[in-house]
Amino acid sequence: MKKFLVGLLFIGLAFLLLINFAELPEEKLITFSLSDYYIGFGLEQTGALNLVTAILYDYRGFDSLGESTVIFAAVSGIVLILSRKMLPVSSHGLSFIVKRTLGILTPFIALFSLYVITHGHLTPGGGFQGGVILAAISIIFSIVYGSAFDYKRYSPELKTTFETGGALVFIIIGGLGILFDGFFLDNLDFLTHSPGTLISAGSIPLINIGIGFKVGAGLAIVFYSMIQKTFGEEF
Amino acid sequence: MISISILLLIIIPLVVAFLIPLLDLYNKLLRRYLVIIGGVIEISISIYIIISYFSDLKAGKFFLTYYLGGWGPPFGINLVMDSVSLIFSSLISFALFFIIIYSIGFIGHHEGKYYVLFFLILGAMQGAILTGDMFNLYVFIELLTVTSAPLVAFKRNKHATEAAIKYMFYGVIGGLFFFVGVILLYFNIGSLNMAQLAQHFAEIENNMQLTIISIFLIGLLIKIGIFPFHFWLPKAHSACPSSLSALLSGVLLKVYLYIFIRLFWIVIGFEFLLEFNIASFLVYLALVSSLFGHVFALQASDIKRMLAFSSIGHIGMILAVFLLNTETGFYGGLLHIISHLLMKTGLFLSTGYLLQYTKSNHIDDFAGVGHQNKGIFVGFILLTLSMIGMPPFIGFFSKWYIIMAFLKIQHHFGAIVVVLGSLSAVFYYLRFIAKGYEKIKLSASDLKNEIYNRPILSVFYREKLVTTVIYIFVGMIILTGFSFRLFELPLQEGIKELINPQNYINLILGG
Amino acid sequence: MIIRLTFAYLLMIMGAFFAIVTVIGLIRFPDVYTRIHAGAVVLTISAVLVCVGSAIYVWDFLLSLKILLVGGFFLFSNPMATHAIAKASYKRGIALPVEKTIDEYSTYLRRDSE
Amino acid sequence: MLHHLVFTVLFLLGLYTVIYKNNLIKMVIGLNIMEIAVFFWVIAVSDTGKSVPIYHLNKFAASFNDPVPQALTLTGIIIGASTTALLLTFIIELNKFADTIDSNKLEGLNE
Amino acid sequence: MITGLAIFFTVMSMIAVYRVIKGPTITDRLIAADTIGIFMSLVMLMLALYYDVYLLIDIVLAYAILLFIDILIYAKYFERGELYK
Amino acid sequence: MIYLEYLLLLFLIIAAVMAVYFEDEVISIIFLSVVSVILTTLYLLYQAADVALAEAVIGAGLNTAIYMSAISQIREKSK
Amino acid sequence: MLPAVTDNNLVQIMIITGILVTLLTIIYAWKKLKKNKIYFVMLTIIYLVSFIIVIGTDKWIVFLGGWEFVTLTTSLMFAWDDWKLVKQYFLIQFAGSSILLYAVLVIINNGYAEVGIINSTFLQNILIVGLATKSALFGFHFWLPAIYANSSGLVNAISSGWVVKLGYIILLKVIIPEQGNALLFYAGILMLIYGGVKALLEVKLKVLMAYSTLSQLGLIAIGIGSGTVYGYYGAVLHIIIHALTKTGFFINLDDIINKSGTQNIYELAARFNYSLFKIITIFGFSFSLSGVVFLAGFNSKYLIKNSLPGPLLLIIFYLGGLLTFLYTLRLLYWLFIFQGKQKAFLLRLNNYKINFSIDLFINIPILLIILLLGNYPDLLNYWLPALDSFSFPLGSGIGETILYLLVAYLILEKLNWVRTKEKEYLEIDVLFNKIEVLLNKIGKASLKFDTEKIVEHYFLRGIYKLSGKTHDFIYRSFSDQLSWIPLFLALLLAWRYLV
Amino acid sequence: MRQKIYTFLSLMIVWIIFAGKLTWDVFLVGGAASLLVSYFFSDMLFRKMSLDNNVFTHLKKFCLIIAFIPVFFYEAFIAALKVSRYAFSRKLDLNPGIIKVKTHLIDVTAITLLANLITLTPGTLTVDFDKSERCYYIHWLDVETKEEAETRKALLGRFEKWLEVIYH
Repeated sequence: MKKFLVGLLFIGLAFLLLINFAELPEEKLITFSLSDYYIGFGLEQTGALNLVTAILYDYRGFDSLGESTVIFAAVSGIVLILSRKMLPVSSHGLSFIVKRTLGILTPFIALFSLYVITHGHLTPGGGFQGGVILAAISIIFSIVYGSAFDYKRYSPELKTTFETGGALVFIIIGGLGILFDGFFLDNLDFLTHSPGTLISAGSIPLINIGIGFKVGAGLAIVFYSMIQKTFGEEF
Repeated sequence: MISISILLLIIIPLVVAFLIPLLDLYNKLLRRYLVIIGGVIEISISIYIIISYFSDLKAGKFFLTYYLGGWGPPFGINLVMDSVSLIFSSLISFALFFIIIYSIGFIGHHEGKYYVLFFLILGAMQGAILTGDMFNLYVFIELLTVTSAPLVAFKRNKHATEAAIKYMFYGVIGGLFFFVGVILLYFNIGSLNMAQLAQHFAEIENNMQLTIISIFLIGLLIKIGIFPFHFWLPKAHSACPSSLSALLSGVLLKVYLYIFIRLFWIVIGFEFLLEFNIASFLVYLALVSSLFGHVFALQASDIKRMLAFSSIGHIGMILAVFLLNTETGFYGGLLHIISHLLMKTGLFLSTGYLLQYTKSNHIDDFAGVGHQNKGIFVGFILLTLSMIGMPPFIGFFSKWYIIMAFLKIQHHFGAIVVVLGSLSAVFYYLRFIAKGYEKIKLSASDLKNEIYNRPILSVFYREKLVTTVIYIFVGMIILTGFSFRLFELPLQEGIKELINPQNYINLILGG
Repeated sequence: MIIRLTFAYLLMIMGAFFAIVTVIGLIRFPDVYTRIHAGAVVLTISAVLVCVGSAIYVWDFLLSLKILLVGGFFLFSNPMATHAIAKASYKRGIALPVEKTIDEYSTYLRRDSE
Repeated sequence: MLHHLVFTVLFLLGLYTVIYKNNLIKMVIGLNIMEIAVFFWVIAVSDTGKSVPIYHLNKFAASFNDPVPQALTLTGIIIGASTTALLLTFIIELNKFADTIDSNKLEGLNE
Repeated sequence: MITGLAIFFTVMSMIAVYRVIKGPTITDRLIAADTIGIFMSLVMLMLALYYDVYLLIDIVLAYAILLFIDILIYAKYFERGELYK
Repeated sequence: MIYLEYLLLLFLIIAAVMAVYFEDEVISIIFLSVVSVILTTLYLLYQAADVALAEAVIGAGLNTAIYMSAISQIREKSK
Repeated sequence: MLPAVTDNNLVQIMIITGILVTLLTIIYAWKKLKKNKIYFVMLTIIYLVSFIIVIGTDKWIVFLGGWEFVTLTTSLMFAWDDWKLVKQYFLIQFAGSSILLYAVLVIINNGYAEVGIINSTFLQNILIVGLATKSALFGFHFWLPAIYANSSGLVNAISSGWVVKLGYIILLKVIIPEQGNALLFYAGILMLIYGGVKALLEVKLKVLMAYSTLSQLGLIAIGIGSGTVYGYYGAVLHIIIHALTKTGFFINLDDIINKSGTQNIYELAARFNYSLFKIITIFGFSFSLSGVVFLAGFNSKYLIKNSLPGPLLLIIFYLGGLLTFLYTLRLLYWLFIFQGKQKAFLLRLNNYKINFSIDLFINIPILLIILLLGNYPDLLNYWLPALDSFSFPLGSGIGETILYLLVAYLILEKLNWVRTKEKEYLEIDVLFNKIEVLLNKIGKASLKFDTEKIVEHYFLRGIYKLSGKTHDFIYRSFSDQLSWIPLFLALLLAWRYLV
Repeated sequence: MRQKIYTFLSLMIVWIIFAGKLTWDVFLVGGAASLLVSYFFSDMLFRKMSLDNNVFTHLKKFCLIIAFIPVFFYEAFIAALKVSRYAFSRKLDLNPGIIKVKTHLIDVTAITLLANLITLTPGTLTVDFDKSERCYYIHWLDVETKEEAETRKALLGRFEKWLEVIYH
């Protein structure tokens, strides 16, 4: 009986959702809407070829600040929840065939992540995506070489420094915006060379780099905390 | 008027939060100074705003704005502070400053992460209040969820973790609905700026309007904790450390209420709720929620849970009185928001202090607390008296105006619910007060156990700190009780804004 | 031009053919390890072929190199992943080969455990 | 219409999973599916058949898809990922105390 | 041709889903999922060619990298039963 | 191209249903990553490159890592 | 027509009486209390100030606030007896306050922005219902005996002597003397009879006095509600007189109970060594209460009697008066005259001591006032201007009194001075118990009711259990809780078809 | 140091491929990025190089590797065709099994590469490598023989020789 009612509810809900959402209009009400503005003036105002990046880090840079703060908060939360006394670490990892192959691949993956980060304003991607790939390297280390390796090479302190440093870079660049152009997160136009080059789009690449390192370090911390085997902590 | 100070209200906490981990790597003792400096800066900015723009406020044209990235209102994100936001923002600065000081005496472990998350919550709350952009609001709402959830699980036991999981599930679903709502607004209108959305909302097709309203309603009702979605609230608010319960129950709920007000009075426009007959339904829903909150509070044997349930009751009441959409209703609602903020925060803080000396939050362990901490318990009693609406405290006056608002439009059910609410409040508070004054005889083993359970951090100076904060709150409720007309000016301005949203639109879009 | 495109298509079609082989192998072969042969190894060839085909299709030096890089990455990563999985599932006994087959590895593992 | 249908099905599938599955990890997966549904819907609806909103080699004509929903969705995806991580952390923690992730066996969740 | 290939690979991966659903052991499913992943990345490649937006190839590369890491994570999990050691 | 979209949508739904259907979490997560691949492809089809990259990176890569670490901890404990 | 009492005068006389009564209580408290007496005095002063504010103000909000303060302070006074009583008393009083708050707000919303005459029967009735709990109107009086039975006479004196009257004082200000209020009137009659009967059958001294208070309050209610100036004046006078008398009464009884250690009136006589002066005092108070001529009680009763419109009501009133006589005489009998194994009290009377504080500072003034007002009611002319226009027929009063005494004596003789068993339960408790059993049908088996825990049990446990049931009903499993979301979503999305 | 320089150069090449153009800013940023990566990961790409080898040797190695690729691919292609024969055959007539094959290679990278190559050749799959006995455990789709020399020839074949030449 309950199952039947639930089924009925969900079928009805599906029907209602479909009806309600299908009325979505094709055209927007405002004739010169947000997107028209961004598409029309995005390149000349920000200098970023990638309009999504232009929106994310320039027009709506504050959103991105909030968003990176979300990641920062999540990382802090996870570390808070999972911080415990550690077991003595033993490093095994996978077979040495995998280790060696990955040794060859890892620099290129890192390079690729840097590529994604620095080309945020030209190609798809940006700080967040590149940062996740950067974090993937740390994940690889933990997985393949064992977490001790990861711990030894890139200590949590280093990661924390990178994380907070990245976040602060964002805010510092925003503050520079006040200094040079009068508004927080204002695009630093003097950094622009010419559209299409790497050194263009004002402060967008810099913010991207900051966020990239922040996200990379943050997610690495997250993964490292989540896999570590721990004792309970008395307090 | 463009003013950078309202940006600093958001940025300063974020900077402090980002700096704390760096500072921790260097020296852990510096952290406390940083934290206090952050709080002081925050509150002084609030005071600065009030003082320097007081003439504007008096003239009824208080309006501050800031363009992020230098992009003007329809195309960029802008921060807005009008009278309503001023009230909320400065109240939050005030309350959180004292909670920070309280925390220094209260939180014993993992202080670094605690303050990081705490300052992030502060920044997110200020952001959610000050932003003038719909999607930015969503980001801040999510930030609130993500920051508060780990703190809910801060105690790291089964109960707290369950609470955090429940909180997260509800929070994420609510946030998702809010996201859908924002996107729907964007698809229909083509803008994300609140003023522009408000300008064009009436032109949307009728059915679509209803859909948007429904989606937003679900999202926000989950966040506020109105009856069918309140299940996460008591558990989450009771599981975390008391300083945080005070924040969640005393302050955060008001932020969500503010968002509700902002959304349904300024962006969407209340006339649509009336047009679709949703308003009266919502009034009844909120009232039922309030009733349930009080009824559940009656049976709660865990004091913090009881306080959380009482929060449900009060928030439902405030929501209902706002939804009446009358001037008295706004006045009563806003006043009660202020009073409930002060009272609940103070109550949770004093409860936290009292519970330091008990084994658990259960009522049986509460016995004899009043004899152990006489001063604080008196403060606790005064706060509860304000809560149930005793005269010299502010609780009475706000309750007075709320009932007045209900009766003014002959909404007797609402008035009765409010009366019943404060009536049941007497029942559930008295249970604990009577328990607290119960004489108990401790056996030797009990005594040992108690000393063991007593937190080590209750060193003398910290205890003083905690006590002082509680007395400040008690003093505030008495002070504001005698002079609740202090808020008259911003309240009246705020009410004007709520009644006439067109003013807000004109100020932002400059038309 | 036409020759280049034809060559590119040819390579792609070969890749597609091996894709069919992959899927059939995946569906038909009897046990895990044989399926790995089809599902991972032939697949790599298929993917690389398609990538090479695309590179020729694009015919722009750096871009083609980039696509080849993708192919190269497949070439490098896939066998290793396959190897890792095969080893892991054998070691933990998640999937052991059928009884009758020749199995010298089990003796090694047994010796190792002693 | 098709996009709406897929959105509805996925969204309700996710909601169903969140509500009626007992395994907490499955519930998180349900949340993920709900998020996926919403993001998919946003992108699908905002697709007008024009080009990627990036000025690239041979597409200088400004005939781009609406970049705003993409930016918003991007933000949403990242926020979703962090919430998922946080939720899973809580589940790990809960499992340490309760030895189960079955929501039926966790009485505390019902309170 | 490009379209055809894209559809072809999609169909192939849809057939491969059978193994993910059916697969008696987890390894089967994993291998099939890997197959699907690579097929889909080929589809992405085809799409990049189809739209003449070669920037999209980055996405294929990124996906390939992360797919590979995924597989390694699974392998580690199967081999050790945990991810820490 | 429209047929490709239909196929992918069908595929998406199948994968999502399967992700819910199986009781074993690992299988669910495998399916979830499959869903995420399909979604990436769909985003590319809808000309949303940035979102596609984010989905690929987070949905396929990061999510699996996080989920697997959670599961490994949980299974470890229950053993 | 007779000139009505102005508000100002009324307030003045009430304030004077209040101060007097409170002063008397403070004196007793100073003597009696062992510890924290300074706090008690402070509390009493706060109470008095807020009381005066309540009477004097014409702002509803101040009025309510002041009243809440009166409630708070008086309930805190119970703390010297038992914290549990504080809780119970506060609960009940606050419940009353809440209803009152509601009533007052309804009144304000109907245009009566200030405390004053309300020219609408409906609103008056709402106010009366609002005041009911606080003023122990019939039906809402249940707390009175239960609380009094367990508390000390000190607080009883304050509560019964003055706090309970507060509601009636307000009603005096609100109700138009010429119109009256039927609801109040009939409630008064019921209270008079009911209180009398209950008092007659009661064994416990405090409870007896509580019921006596109830019946006297009934008289006041009749006076106010009758709608004549006679009644009005009678009510004012009776409030004053009853306040004084009851205060004195309770203080004396408290002394007696403390020294004898029992409340049972059948046993009291044997355990207490009365002084002459005490006997005179108690006799005086009792007779004043029952309206013996030359004592103040007679005058007020006479005025109220004159206000009654019809013969039927007059008979009922006489019956009420008779009941008063009956229970006072019975009380006096069992206290002083009953011989039993002991000698009669007159024979034992060899104690002529005057208790320094009680007798000198409390009993003598009260007795004096009673006597003065009984013989020269015009003394209050300044405040009650029309008082001298009434002619108080003291002559016929003698006859009436004698008749009353005679009849009462005969009846009591016949009934063997109404020796009832000490009841285990108050009547109202049985009612509660029944409700409780009804409630418990949902839950567990019935619980026995403890007299002392009347409020505790009914209000707290019952509500606690009920709310627990509700809680369990709403709070089901996690999935059920979550499934509200699709349900609500469906409701809202289908809204356009539903509305 | 040399290790780092080699790493830097190869990273730079790949960076240019990634960037897709040859302008000064690409070099600038790419140089910075490559420096960063080679600072962190230089010991991973090339294992400790003996200093006595001069640059020419390394160049030769590189050329050999490049030359090796088509050879390998041809082999792999042929093997794949073999497997597809199994896939399409009406009746599956497989004889799978895991066998042990010894190798002469010493260098770790060479062993790894050989293992990968074996895996890449359809029909064979490296399951494990025994370090003490220096032998591969290989899953063979259709075991033809269990004799040592035969299997070596069938499985390792030419690859081993190539790798021996490269990593002598």
